[in-house]
Amino acid sequence: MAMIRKVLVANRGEVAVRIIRACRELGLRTVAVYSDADRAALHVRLADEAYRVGPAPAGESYLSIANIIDAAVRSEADSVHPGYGFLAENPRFAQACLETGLTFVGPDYETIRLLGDKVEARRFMRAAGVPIVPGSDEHPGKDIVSAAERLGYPLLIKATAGGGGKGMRLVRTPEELGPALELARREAKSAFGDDTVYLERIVQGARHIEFQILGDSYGNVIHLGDRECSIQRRHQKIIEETPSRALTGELRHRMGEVALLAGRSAQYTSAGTVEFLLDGDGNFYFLEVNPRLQVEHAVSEMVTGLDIVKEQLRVAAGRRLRYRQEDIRIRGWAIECRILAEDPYANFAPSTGKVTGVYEPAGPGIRVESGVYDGFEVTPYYDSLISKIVAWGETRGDAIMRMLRALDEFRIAGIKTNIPFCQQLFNSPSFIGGQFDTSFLEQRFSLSTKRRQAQEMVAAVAATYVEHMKRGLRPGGGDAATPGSAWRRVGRVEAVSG
Amino acid sequence: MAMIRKVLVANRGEVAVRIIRACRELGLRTVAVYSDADRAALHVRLADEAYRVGPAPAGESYLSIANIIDAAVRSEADSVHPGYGFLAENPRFAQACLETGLTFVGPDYETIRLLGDKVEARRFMRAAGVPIVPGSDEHPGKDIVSAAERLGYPLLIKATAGGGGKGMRLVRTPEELGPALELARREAKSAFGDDTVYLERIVQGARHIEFQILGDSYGNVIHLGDRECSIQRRHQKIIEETPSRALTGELRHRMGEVALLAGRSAQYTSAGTVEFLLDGDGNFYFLEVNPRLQVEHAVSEMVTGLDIVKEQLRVAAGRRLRYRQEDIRIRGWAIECRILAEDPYANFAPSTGKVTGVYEPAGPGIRVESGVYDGFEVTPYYDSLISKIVAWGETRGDAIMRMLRALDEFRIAGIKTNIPFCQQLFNSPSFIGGQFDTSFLEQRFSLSTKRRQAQEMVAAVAATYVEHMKRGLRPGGGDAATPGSAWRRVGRVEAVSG
Amino acid sequence: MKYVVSVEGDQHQIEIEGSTVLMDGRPLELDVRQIGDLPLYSMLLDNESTEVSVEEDGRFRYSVMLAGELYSVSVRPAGTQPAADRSLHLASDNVVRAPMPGLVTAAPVQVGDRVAAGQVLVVLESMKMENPLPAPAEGVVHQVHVAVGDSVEKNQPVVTLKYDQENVAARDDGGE
Amino acid sequence: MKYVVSVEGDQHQIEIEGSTVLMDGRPLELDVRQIGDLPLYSMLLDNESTEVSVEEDGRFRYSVMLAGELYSVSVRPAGTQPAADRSLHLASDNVVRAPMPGLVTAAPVQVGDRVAAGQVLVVLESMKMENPLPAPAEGVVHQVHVAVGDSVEKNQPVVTLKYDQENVAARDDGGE
Repeated sequence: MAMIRKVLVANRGEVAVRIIRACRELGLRTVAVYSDADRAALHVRLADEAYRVGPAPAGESYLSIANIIDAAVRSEADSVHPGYGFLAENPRFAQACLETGLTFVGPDYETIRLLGDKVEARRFMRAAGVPIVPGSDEHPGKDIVSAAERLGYPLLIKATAGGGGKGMRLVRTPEELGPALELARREAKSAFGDDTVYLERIVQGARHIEFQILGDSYGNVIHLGDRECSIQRRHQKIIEETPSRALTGELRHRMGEVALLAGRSAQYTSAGTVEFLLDGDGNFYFLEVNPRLQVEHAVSEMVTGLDIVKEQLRVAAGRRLRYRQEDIRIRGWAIECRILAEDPYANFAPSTGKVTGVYEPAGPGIRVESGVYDGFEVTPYYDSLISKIVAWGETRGDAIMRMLRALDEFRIAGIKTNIPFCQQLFNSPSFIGGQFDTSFLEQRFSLSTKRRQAQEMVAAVAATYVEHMKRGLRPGGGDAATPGSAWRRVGRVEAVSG
Repeated sequence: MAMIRKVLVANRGEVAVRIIRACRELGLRTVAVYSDADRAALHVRLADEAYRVGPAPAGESYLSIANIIDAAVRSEADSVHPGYGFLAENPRFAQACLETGLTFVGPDYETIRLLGDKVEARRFMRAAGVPIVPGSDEHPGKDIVSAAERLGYPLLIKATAGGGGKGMRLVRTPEELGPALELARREAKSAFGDDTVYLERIVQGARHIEFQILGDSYGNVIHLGDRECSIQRRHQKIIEETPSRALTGELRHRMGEVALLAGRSAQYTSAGTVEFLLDGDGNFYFLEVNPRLQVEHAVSEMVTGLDIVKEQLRVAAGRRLRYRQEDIRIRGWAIECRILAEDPYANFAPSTGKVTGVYEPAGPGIRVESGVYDGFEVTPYYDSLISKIVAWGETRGDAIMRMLRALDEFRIAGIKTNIPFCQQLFNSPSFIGGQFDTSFLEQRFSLSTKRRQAQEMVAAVAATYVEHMKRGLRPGGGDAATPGSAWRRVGRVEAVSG
Repeated sequence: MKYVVSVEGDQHQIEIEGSTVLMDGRPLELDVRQIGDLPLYSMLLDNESTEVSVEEDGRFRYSVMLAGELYSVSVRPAGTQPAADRSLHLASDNVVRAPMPGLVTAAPVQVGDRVAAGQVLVVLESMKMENPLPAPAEGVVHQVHVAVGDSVEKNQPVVTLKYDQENVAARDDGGE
Repeated sequence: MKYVVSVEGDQHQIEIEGSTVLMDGRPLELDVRQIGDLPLYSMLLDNESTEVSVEEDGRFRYSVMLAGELYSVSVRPAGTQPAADRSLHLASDNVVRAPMPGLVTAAPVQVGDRVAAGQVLVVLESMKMENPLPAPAEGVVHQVHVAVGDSVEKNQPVVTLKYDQENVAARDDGGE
C-alpha cells in the first residue's frame, strides 16, 4: 500500500478536528473540506489546507462524492479519512477513492458494502455462527406489513444503510407502522441518501454493549474491550462508558471472542465496532458492525492508552498493528457525555445560532472533543453534536464525579444545550447504580422540576439585579453598561492595568 | 485527625482551580479567597463560597496569615489547602491553622520549618547520609563574602526560605556579588517575606531531577517516579517531563531510594518533592525538599493515574495511603509546558491586561490547567503563570508531537505569552534528543529569527489585508466592520441562521 | 428600589439598596460581576458563590439557569400591575413560531381545523431530525403561514391559532 | 488598490482586487474570516489555511504572529512616502516607557548622565520579578519621570533620552 503523507478529512465538526489532530501528531499534512456554512469552522482553521465542496446542505457538499474526490485531487492528497457519518459507510465513496488512487482510511469497500448493508451483515454473521436479533430480513420475499405481523409489536424500523439512530423508529401498534415507515424513510434518505428500511424484533430490557476492534491487512484483529451505550434518546447514544457494569469477566471474554470472530470472518481492517444487545439473562445478539471510527471511540482510548485514529492511519499505510491482544491493558474507567445543541426544556428542539461565549471544562481526567469556539455559528444543516466530554477515573465513581464536576463548569451562551439534562442523568440513582437498559431514558427518566428554595431565592435575586441594572439605577455610582463595576470598592487593579 | 468536609483554598490562579476541582470530585465544599484584583478570577467563580482577604498586593491579601485564617473561621471551613507559593511553605501559617482547629492539607509545621529553611534541610539531610551541594551554610560563622571566595565563582545565591527560583541569582564574578545579593534579597522579601539568603556552588552541566513523594501519618512513604525539570529560565522551570531521559533504570532506582530515605527520615506526610542535581558522571546531590504540591505534579499524575491532590486530602483526613510502592505503574510519557504572560520578543517582560479572547487546546492526551478565560484580567501583582499544558504520549516522541500540536492550537489575545518561545524549544534538536542541562536555555538556546519566505509572504498579505480593510475599501460590496463577509459568495447559512 | 418577584409561582418582596439586598425583609450582602458581555453573572450572596445565566424572555420575565436547573422569574417594580405583562404574553401565544430554522417537511392542518393541545401542526427538519411542532393548547387553526418545502427561519410564524379564554388561563398557570 | 509592503526589510508590491491578491504580480486567491472581534484572521491563500494574529503598532506598521514566528510588516499605499513613518518612529523612541505596569524599585540614573546602550535606567517589579529597563541606545538622560516607590502604568514614560543621529540610524536599521 501507498505511503501516507497528506490526508484529506472528509468530514466536519469535532471528528474532523479529532482526525486533524492525530495527523498533525504524526507529522502528516491535513486537508479540510467545508461547505458554505463551515468556512470558519474549527476544522478549517486547524487544517493545513481547506477546499470548499459546496453549499450548506450536506447533500450538496459533505455527501457529494464527486466534490470530495475533486478536492482530494486538487489538493494532491494521497489519502482520505471519512470520520463517521456522511460518507464514512458509503462503499461507493471508498471505491471512488481507490479508483482515484487515494488510500481510504478504513476497511476496503467490499467489507463496507457487506457490513454497511445491515441486512447483508446480519445474513453473513448468522452464517458465521453469530447470534442475531429476529428481523423481517430473514424472509426477504414477504412484504413488510406481514413481516411486522409475524415479528409482533412493539418492533423497530431500521434503515438498511443506517447508523447513529438515523432513520430508526419504534413502532408500538400496527396503526403506527405506516406513518413511522414514512418518517423513517425520509430521515434515512436525508442521512444516507438511501431510504431502504427493515424491521427488527425488540429485545426487552436489553442493554447496548459493543466492542472496539482493530484490524490490519495481515489478518490480525484485536479488540480494545467493551463499551456500554444503553443511555439513548430517539435511538441516539448520549452517554457511553467502558468497561460496562453489566458484564462479568466471563461474559466479557465470551463477547470479546465473538467480536473477534465477527471481525476475522469479515477479514476486517482498520477500526470498527461490533454492536450487541444483551438481555437480562446474559444472552447477547449481534446487532451490526460499524465499519468506521465510532463517536465514542475516545473512552476506549482513555482506558487503553491507544490512539485509535493514529492506528487507523498506520494500518491504512500498510503497516502491521503495533499491539497484540495481550498488550491491551485496561486502566480505570472512562465515560463520555455528548453535548448536543438541543433545548431539554423545549422537547429537545434543535438550538441554532451564534455561540457568543463558551468555556469548556478541563483539568485532571477530563478530555474534551469539540468543534465549537467563541463566535462559531451552529447551523441547522448538520448533526446537533457540538462537543464531547470524556471523564476518566480510577473507578466508575471517580469518573462520574469528574463528569459532574466538568458539566458544572461548562459555560455556553448563544445556544441551548442538553447539559442540564445530562447533569440530572449523572445524578440519578439508577445511572449511578448501573441499573439501566436502552429504554431507561425514554421510559424511566424525565427532567426533574423539583423545587429548591435556596436556589429559587438566588434566581430571584439574579433576575431582580438584572432588571434593576436595566433600569439604569446605579447604586454606588456604578455604570449600568458593566454592572460588575457598580458594586463594591474598585480595587487598585482597575487603576493599574485598565 | 478531623473529618474534612469544607476546604478553604488559600491560593489563586490555576492551582486554586486545580484544588477546587479535586475537592468537588470528592464531594467536599470549597471556599475561595480573593484579593481585589481577583474578584472575577476563575477560582472564585468555581468555588462554593468566596471571601475577600484584602487589596491586590499579595503581601496584604494572599500572604496575610491573619486575613486567611479569618476567612477560614468566618466560612466555618474545617481545613485549608495552601497550594504552592504564597503561604504554602510558611510554617507559621501551618501552625496558625492547627491552633485555629483547622486541618492543614500538607506536612506538619515542624517538618515545613525544617525543610522550608533550606539551610536547616541541608544540615538534616547531610546527617541522614544524603549527598548535598557545597554551600556557604556549612561554615555558618563566616561572613558571606569570604564564603563566596572559598566556594569560588560562578556561584548561586539562594533564598533560605526560597522556592520556584524566587530570590535566586547567578553570580559570575566578585563584582556582581553585591548588587546580586541586593536584588535577590529584595525578591526573596517580596516573595516570602524573608530576605535571608545563602550561597551554593554551581554543579557544572547539572540536570534537575526530582522525585514526587507521598506520605501518610502512619509512616508510609512512597514515590511516584522521577521528573526532569532542567529546562529553566531565570532559575524558573518552564518545561518538566517524566520519566527523565537522563536516568538509567539502575540510577532511577538508587535516586528513588534516596528520595524515600529523605522522606522517611523527615517522617514526611502529604505530597512533597525531593529535588536533586545530577551531574554528567551520574553523581547526584540533594538540593531541597519542597514540602507542598508542586507546579509540575500533573505530569506524574498522567503516567501513574493517581490524583495527588485527592491523596493529599485523604491523608490529611487521617487515612492511610491507598497505594504501596509496588502499586505504582508508569504508563507512557508526560511533558508539561508552562504558559507565562511574558513577551519573548521583549526580553520576556511581563505582559498584563485583559484577555480579550482565548482558545486553549484540548483533545487526546492533552490536559490543560488554567486560570484564564475570555475577559480575565492579567495583573502585575502575581506570578506570570497563567496556564499549564500537559501532553501525554505512549512514547516521549508522541508526547512532544502532541505538545507541539497543542501549542500550535493555542490562541490568546490581549496579552503576550511565551508560546512562540516554547514552540521553538520543542522543535529544537537538543530538546528532542534529550541533550540539555539546567544551563541549556540561557546558554545554548535563543529565539530563532530565521527567515521563512513562504510565511513572510503570508504575513505581508495579512497585514496588507488589514490595512486595506481599515481604509474602508470594500471589495465585493463587503462590510469593513466584519471583513470576513467581504469575501466570496455569502452562503445560505447567513440567510438562514443569521 | 423595591420589586415584587415571582419564582415558579411564589411571590417575594426584594429590595436592592447599594450592595445590600432585602429578601422578604432579610438583609443579604450582594456582589455581582458580569462575565465578559455575556448574560452570565458571578454572584456572591452572603459569600455564597454561584454563577447564573439570566436571559430576558418578555417584559419583566427572565429565565434563570443555575446549577443545572432552569427557573422562570418575573420581576416588576412594587406598585406596577402585572396585567400589561399577561396581555403581552397572551398575544404572542396565538402565533406558533418555528423554535429553530429548518425545512418544512409536513403541514397536516388546514385553516378552520380544530386542534387538540399537543396535536402536530407542522414538521420541521433541522439538524437531521424531524421536529413536530405541537399546538400549545386546544384551539382553531386561524392561518397556516408555511407550506411543505419552505425553509423557515428561527421564530418565523408557522401557524396562527384561536384559543378559547379558559385554555389560555389554564396554560398560563401551567407556564408559570 | 496597490500597496508597497516591507517584511523584515524585503519590499513587495501587493495589490488587492476583490478576492484576488497580486503578490509581486503573481495572482493568489484570498479568503479571510475574522475570528470573533479579535485581531485574529483565518486566511485561505490559494487554499493554504493559516491563522494569523495581526496587531497594529504605529502608523503603517503591523506585528504579524504566524506559526509561532513574529514578523514586523510595514504597509503603505503605493505612491505615499515612508518618511512620515520614520520620523514618527524616531520621535517616540526618545522616551523610554514602562513595558508593563509595576512598582519602581530602582532608578539609578540622573539627568545629564551619559548612558550606554543596554544600561539600566530603571528597575520595575512586576509579577514578582525584577525587570531592568535598559537604554535602547547610547545617549544622554534628558528627564527622569519616576522615583523609587512609584507605581507606574503600562506605557507610562519613565526616562527621556537624547540620542546622537547616527545611533538612531543604526538602531533603525537594526530594528527593521
